[in-house]
Amino acid sequence: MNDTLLWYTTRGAGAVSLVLLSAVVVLGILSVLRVQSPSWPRFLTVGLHRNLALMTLVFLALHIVTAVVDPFTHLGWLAAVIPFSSYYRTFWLGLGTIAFELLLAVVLTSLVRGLIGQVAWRLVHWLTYACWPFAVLHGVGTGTDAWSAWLFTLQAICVVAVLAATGYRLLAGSRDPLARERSSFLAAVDRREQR
Amino acid sequence: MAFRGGDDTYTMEPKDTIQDRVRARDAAMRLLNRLTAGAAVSAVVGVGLLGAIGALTIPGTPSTAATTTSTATSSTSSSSSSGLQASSSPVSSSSSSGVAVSGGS
Amino acid sequence: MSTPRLLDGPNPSMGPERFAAHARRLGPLPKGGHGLIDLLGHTGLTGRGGAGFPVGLKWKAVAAASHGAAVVIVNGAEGEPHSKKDRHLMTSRPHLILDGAMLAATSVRAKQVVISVGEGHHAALRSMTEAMSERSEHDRRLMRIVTAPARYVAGDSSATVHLVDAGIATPTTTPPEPHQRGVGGAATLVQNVETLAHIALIARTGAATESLLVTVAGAVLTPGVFEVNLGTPLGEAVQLAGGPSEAARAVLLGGYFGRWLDIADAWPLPVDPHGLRERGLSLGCGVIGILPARQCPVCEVAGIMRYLASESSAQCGPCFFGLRALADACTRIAERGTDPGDLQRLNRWSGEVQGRGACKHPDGVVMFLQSAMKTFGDDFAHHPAHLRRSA
Amino acid sequence: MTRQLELVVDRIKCDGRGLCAEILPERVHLDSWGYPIVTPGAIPEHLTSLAQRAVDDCPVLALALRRQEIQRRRAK
Repeated sequence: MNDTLLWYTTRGAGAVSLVLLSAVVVLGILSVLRVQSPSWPRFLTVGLHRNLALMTLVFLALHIVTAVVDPFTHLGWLAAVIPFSSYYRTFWLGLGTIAFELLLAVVLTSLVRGLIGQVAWRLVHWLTYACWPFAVLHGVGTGTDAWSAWLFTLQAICVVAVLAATGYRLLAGSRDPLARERSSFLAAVDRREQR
Repeated sequence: MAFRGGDDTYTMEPKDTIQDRVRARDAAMRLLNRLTAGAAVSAVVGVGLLGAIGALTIPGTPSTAATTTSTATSSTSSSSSSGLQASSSPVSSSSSSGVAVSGGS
Repeated sequence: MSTPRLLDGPNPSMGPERFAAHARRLGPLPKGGHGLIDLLGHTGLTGRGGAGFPVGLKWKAVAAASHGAAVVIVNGAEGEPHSKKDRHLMTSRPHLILDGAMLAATSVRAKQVVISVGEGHHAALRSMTEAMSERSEHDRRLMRIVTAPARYVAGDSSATVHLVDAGIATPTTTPPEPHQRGVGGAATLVQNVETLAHIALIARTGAATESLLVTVAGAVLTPGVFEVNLGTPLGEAVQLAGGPSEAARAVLLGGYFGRWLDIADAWPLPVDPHGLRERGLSLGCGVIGILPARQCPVCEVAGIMRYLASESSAQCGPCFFGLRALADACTRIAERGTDPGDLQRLNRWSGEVQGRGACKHPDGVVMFLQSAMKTFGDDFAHHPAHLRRSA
Repeated sequence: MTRQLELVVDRIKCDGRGLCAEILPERVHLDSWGYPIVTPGAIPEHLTSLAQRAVDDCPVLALALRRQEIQRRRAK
C-alpha cells in the first residue's frame, strides 16, 4: 500500500472530521435554541445532529487508523489512546487524542442516554465544549504545513460558525419558558440551608 | 416571556389536520435522509479532495515509502520529525490516486 | 360508654396536653401491627388531609414494601389557606398525634418518623417539639421535626417526601408513589396529623371514631375549628361557629380543591366523608367556607383562581400556563364583564389542563372552577363590568 | 398482549420542545402552550417504531413507552 496515500487520507479525513464536528456542535446549539420553520421541524435538527455525530466518528476512525498504520509517522496504537505519548508532534497530537476521547465519551453516553439518565448525560455532553477546541487546536498544530491556506480557511469557517452559535446561545438565555418561574418558586420552597 | 393566554389563542383550533402533520413529518424524514446521505457523500469526496489539495500544495522533494520506513526503524523523536519535512511526496501521482481511493471507500 | 373524641379532656385553649395527663386520661398505648392494619381497614377510616384515601389500604401497601426500613411522615404542613384544624390539634393534643405516629411506625415497621409542621405555625411547632421531648427514649430516637414552607403544593405527599429527602418542598413525578418508593428510596407512609390522632383512639377502643374536625370559615360569627359528630347536618356544624353573620349565599366545602354548593343545597348535607362521597362530593380537608350574599361570587372565584395559579410550582407547563390563563380569563370576566369567548376559553382550557400535572394541583383547581361555574352559572353568564370588591 | 405499549410523559421533565408532536402526530398534539397532549391508549403496532423514535429524540428524556399492564395494575 502506498504510504503517501495513507498520509493524505489521514489529513483529508482529519479535516473532514473537524468540519463534521463543527456542524454537529452548531446543530446541537440550534436544537437547544429550538430553531424551526414550517418545512424544518425541530426533530430534523436533532436527527441531523445525531446522524452527523455518528458520521464524525466514522471519519475520525479513518483519520486515526490511517495515521496509526502509516509507517512513516511511527505512531503506534498507544498514541491513539494515551495523550502525549507519541514521539511525533507530542503536544499537538496529544490534543487530538484528548479530543477523540472526549468525543467518544459524548457519543457513547448519548447512545445509552436512557440508561444513565438525563443529568449524567447532560454533564458529559457539556464536554463537547472542551472537545471541539482541542480538535481545532490539534488541526492547527499538526496541519499547518504547506497547505495551510486551505486548511486555515476551512478552520476559520468552522471556528466562526461555532463561536457565533455559542455566542448566540449565551445571549439568548434559557429557552425553557418555565425556567424563570421555576427557579423563583424553587427559591421560595428550598429549605436546604436551614437544616 | 412567551406566555400565551390572550385572545389569539381562542381560535387556535388545530389548523393543520393530523393528515397534514403526518405528511409534513414524512417529508421531513425524507429530507433528513437526503441530507444525511448528502453529507456522507460530501464527506467522502471531501476526504479525497482535501487529501488531493494537501498533496498538490505541499512543495518539496518527493520521497518514497522506502525512505520513510527506513527512518522509522531508526527513529528518535528528532529524526522522525525531520523525516516528515523530507517526506513530502510526489505531487501529481499521489493526488490522483488519493481521489481514486476516496471514491472507492 | 360513648366513643372518645379527639378534643376530649382539657379545654384546647389551655394549650398542649402534657404527656402525663394524656396517659392518665387515655391509658397505655396498645401495640401496633397487622391486627391494627386490619382494624383500620374494617373501620373504613379515610385520610383527613384532603385526598381521603383509605388508611387501611395505604398502611397495608407500605407494610408490604417496608422490609423494616419504612419511613412515616406526619403531615402537619396544612397549606390550605382557611384550614386551621391541623395546627389546632397539634397545639392542643400533640400526644394523640405522636401516639398515632408510633402506632404507624410499629405497624409498617418504620425506622424513622418525620414530623412536618407548616412554617409559621409557631405554637404548633413548639407544642410538637415539647411533646416529643416528653416521649420515651425509644420514641425520641425515631422522631425528628422538619418545617414545611407555607405553599399550597407543599402539602402534597410527594412534596413532603421531597422536603424530607432534599429540603425542597415541590411535588415529584409519580409513580413511584411515596408508599412504593419515598424518603431515601424506602416505602414511606405520609399521613395527616388528624388521621393519626383518630388512629390513636381507634387502637385503644377497637372501634371507629364518630367525630371529626372541621374548620368553619368565612361569613360566620365565630370562625374556628370544631369537632362534629359524623353525619351532623352541615347547617348544624355552621351553627357551632355561631351561624352565618349575614345572609349567606353559598358554601365552599372541602377547601380550595373542594366544591361550591348553594346554601340551600349545602345545609342538610351530612358532615361525613362517606356520606358525601356517595353524593359525589368530598369533605376534603374539612373546611366549610361561607360566602355571604353581598359578595360577588365571580370576583371571589377570580381571586382564589389567581392565588391557586400563583401556587403552581412551575414545574409542569400545562399547570403553570394553563392555570394562569384560566385565572386571567376569570379576572377579565370579573373586571370587564362577561364575554362569551372567555366562557368558552374557560371550558376549553379546563379540559386541556386536567390530568396534565405531576401532582393533582391542576386537577384540583379545575374541579374548583368547574363547580363554581356550575353553582354560579348565572353570575358567570351575566357578570357586569365592575372592579373587584376589595377583599 | 404483552406488547401493548403506552406513551407516557414525565410532566416535570417536559419543557415543551414539541419534537414528539412532530414525530408522532398520530398520537400527540400540542396544547395552547406548546406542551404535548398524548392520546390515551395502546400504541398500534404500525406506530411503535415512530413512538420509539419520539422517545429517543426527546431532548429532555421526558417520554417513555410503558407496558400497559403495569399501568392498569397500578390504577387498580
